[in-house]
Amino acid sequence: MSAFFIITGIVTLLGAVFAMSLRNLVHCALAMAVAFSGIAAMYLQLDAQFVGFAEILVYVGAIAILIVFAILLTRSGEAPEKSVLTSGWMAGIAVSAMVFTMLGWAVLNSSAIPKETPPAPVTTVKDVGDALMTKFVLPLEIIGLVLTAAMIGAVIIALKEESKNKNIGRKP
Amino acid sequence: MTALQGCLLISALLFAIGFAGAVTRRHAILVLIGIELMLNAANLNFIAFWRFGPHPEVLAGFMFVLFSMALAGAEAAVGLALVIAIYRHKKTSNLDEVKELKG
Amino acid sequence: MFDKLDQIFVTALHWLVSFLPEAWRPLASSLICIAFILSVFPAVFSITTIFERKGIGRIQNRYGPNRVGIPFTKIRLAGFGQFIPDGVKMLTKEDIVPRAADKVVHFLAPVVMLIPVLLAYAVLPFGKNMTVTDYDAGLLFFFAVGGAVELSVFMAGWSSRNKYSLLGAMRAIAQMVSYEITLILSAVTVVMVVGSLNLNEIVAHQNQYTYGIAHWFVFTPWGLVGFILFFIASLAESNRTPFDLPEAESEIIAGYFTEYSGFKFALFFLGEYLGMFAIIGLGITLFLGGWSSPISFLAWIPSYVWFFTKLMAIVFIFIWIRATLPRLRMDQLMNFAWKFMLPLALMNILVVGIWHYMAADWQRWLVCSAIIFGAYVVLGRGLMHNQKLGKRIYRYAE
Amino acid sequence: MLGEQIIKGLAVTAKNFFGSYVSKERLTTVQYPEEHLAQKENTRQFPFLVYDGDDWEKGLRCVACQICEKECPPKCIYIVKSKDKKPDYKGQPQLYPLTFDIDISVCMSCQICVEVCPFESIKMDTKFELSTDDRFSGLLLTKDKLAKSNRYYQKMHPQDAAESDAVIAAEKAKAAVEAKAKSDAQAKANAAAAAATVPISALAPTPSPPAPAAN
Repeated sequence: MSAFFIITGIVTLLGAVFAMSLRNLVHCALAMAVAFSGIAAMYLQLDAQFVGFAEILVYVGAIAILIVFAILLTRSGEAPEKSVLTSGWMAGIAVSAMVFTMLGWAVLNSSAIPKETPPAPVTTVKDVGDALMTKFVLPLEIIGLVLTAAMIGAVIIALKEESKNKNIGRKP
Repeated sequence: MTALQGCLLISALLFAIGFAGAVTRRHAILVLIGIELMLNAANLNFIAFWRFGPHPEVLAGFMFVLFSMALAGAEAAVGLALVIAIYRHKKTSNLDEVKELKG
Repeated sequence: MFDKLDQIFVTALHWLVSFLPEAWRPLASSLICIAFILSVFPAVFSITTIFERKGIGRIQNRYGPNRVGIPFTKIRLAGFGQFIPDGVKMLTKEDIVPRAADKVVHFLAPVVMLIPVLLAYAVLPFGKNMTVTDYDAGLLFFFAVGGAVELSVFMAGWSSRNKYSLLGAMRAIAQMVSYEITLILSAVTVVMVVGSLNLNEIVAHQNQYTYGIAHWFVFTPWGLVGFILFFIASLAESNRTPFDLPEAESEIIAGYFTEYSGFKFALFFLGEYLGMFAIIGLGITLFLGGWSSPISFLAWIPSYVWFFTKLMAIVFIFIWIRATLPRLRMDQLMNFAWKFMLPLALMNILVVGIWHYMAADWQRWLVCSAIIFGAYVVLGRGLMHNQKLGKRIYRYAE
Repeated sequence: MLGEQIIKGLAVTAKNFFGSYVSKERLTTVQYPEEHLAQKENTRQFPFLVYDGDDWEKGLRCVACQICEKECPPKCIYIVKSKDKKPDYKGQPQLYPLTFDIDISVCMSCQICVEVCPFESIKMDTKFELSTDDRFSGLLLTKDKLAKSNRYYQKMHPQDAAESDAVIAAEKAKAAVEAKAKSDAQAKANAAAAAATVPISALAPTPSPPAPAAN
């Protein structure tokens, strides 16, 4: 539990708490980006270098911008006047607190968790590449398919409908 | 309180925060951010167990996180496209008012 | 003797660090490297601003700054002291924050812009074993950090609550996103040949010589196309002409940093140039052999000298292009990115695949260059088909 | 083929860039404080008072007739007449201005004062570097600052100076002729008067025809 580990943990949790509690939506998105970079720092500490960089590239680089664009497109950049939480918010908080206490109890005194920390595994990009191409080649292809389908689906859903009066003033 | 338990606690707390946000917040995009946080908490668990697990050279947890990240990206894209489409129809992104199934 | 000159910085670093006790050594060495980067590249930035103004001046038949040499003295130095008064002016200008602006985000935007750009320097090999941190997935780190700059562009544009800056920010993000894909795909070709994401390995792979000529990737057909794609994408990534639509003075004043002045504007200005140097540094490492010398018998020149001469050469080409090409319209810019650069980058990857599996002789050269040249011509014609400017059709007038 | 025009354009700018180092006439900028652009012949900035000879007090042509003060559209000329008179270039005693101020921060160099001045005494100067750190008295030129010699005027505006000198020379000649005519008439009158006194004394001895009428 090195000092750096605790710092990144606190940064991530603070980022997550602010992402969920701030009134202005754009601030939430930026706090979320801070939380994601905190998580990326934790990955680097757990010697998962490739995943850490991929996390920055995918989440902080792409998804944060995507969410921010969505916020602008739905014109919710300004903080709403009325209350920000849904009606039954007390129940939600209670359930999540219960989930956390249960998980925490399980983590703290379960015997199945290995106590000693093994040496840091040296995973080079070549090992990741070989694993991807040999053992995990099927999931790789399926992920490619899923991504293309998602992209096309997203474009079709968000496409602006054909405006009826498309050809105003065009010479017949 | 080993490093692994520290990681697991943090990811559990992260999951709880994401869940609380997704459940209580009114705005559709905030729910999506909550879901993203929950996904990330799960990924953190995978990497923690991969790192402190018995034989990390198997790279199973590692790969799982890579694929879950790609999937989270796709999910975020489709989710936000839905939110934009709903906003364009109903001129609101407040989840309480989006109740009708028709239209 | 030359090898000692080549390793002078590395030995100096080790000598400096040797004074500290063992525990503090790694921290001290990284701090010294950070100090090195933070002093060298802003200096290169200030010199480049003068080269830029003088170069563009000379191209437009005028002198460019030739007054300020060493401040408070009469020595002119042909204007090469201009960056000192510019710097002082930039830092002492009043820092106006619009009342409606979102103070916190407005303040954080330049900081969030500088952090990723400076992080990107951690991976670039400036000379023989002169890399700050030798990551195994160095290239991925560079692109991951490069991606974070768009967030700061949005923060700047949105927080100044000004239509022009938001419009500029949107344009900048759209442009950066679409050109980043070409950037990454053209870098993928190099990774396919070298087989590793480690930038030092990429440079070592290019550091061999046959008949005196270095094995730079730019001398292979796919490497040349990859370099040109990378070059154009880096022009767009650093918002330089002809892709400087986001801060097009004529249309939207200064784009996303309209509401910035004084020190924060200087940070943006510095961030933009440092981003440009980082991208050019990566281009040099991937295609122009990083710090290796082009000809074997010139290899005695220290490696960092090679790196910085290549860097300045490409910066001159950037300035030259800035003085020549007009600005692209937004739709032309997007068309060019998605309809020409992306398909050509994908074709380039196909060609590298063929290059990898064919025997290393002249047929390989012929086939690869034929395919990639054919793709270039077909895609080029696809882009130029609407060049015919027919008679204008009026919507209402007869 | 895509990209040919770009290469042509780059070639043009490259030729321009290296050309500017090789052939000097490409760069037409004038390094202002050191080099000055030659001024046109009829440049006009702010008026000044012309004086003949060496001492500007006496040689000042201006007779304080205040026509220019009245004509000046922005009213930037202020003249106070003197009580006594001093002879001007025609030898005729004329008034002279005690104070003659021009506020050049108001003056719009329209040259109307030069056109209306009957005595060729105010002309337009070509100096424009008149910036001072004092906005009020610094830009109010008094008589001593305004007065400049005719030689300076001939150097600055050779052609106009020649015309104005010709006008003055003509007037001087006319004045000289008048003076001569007057002096002849004077001499004749004196002679006549002298003659008139002489015949009275000479009247007694011989009755002569009456003296010619003194005209």
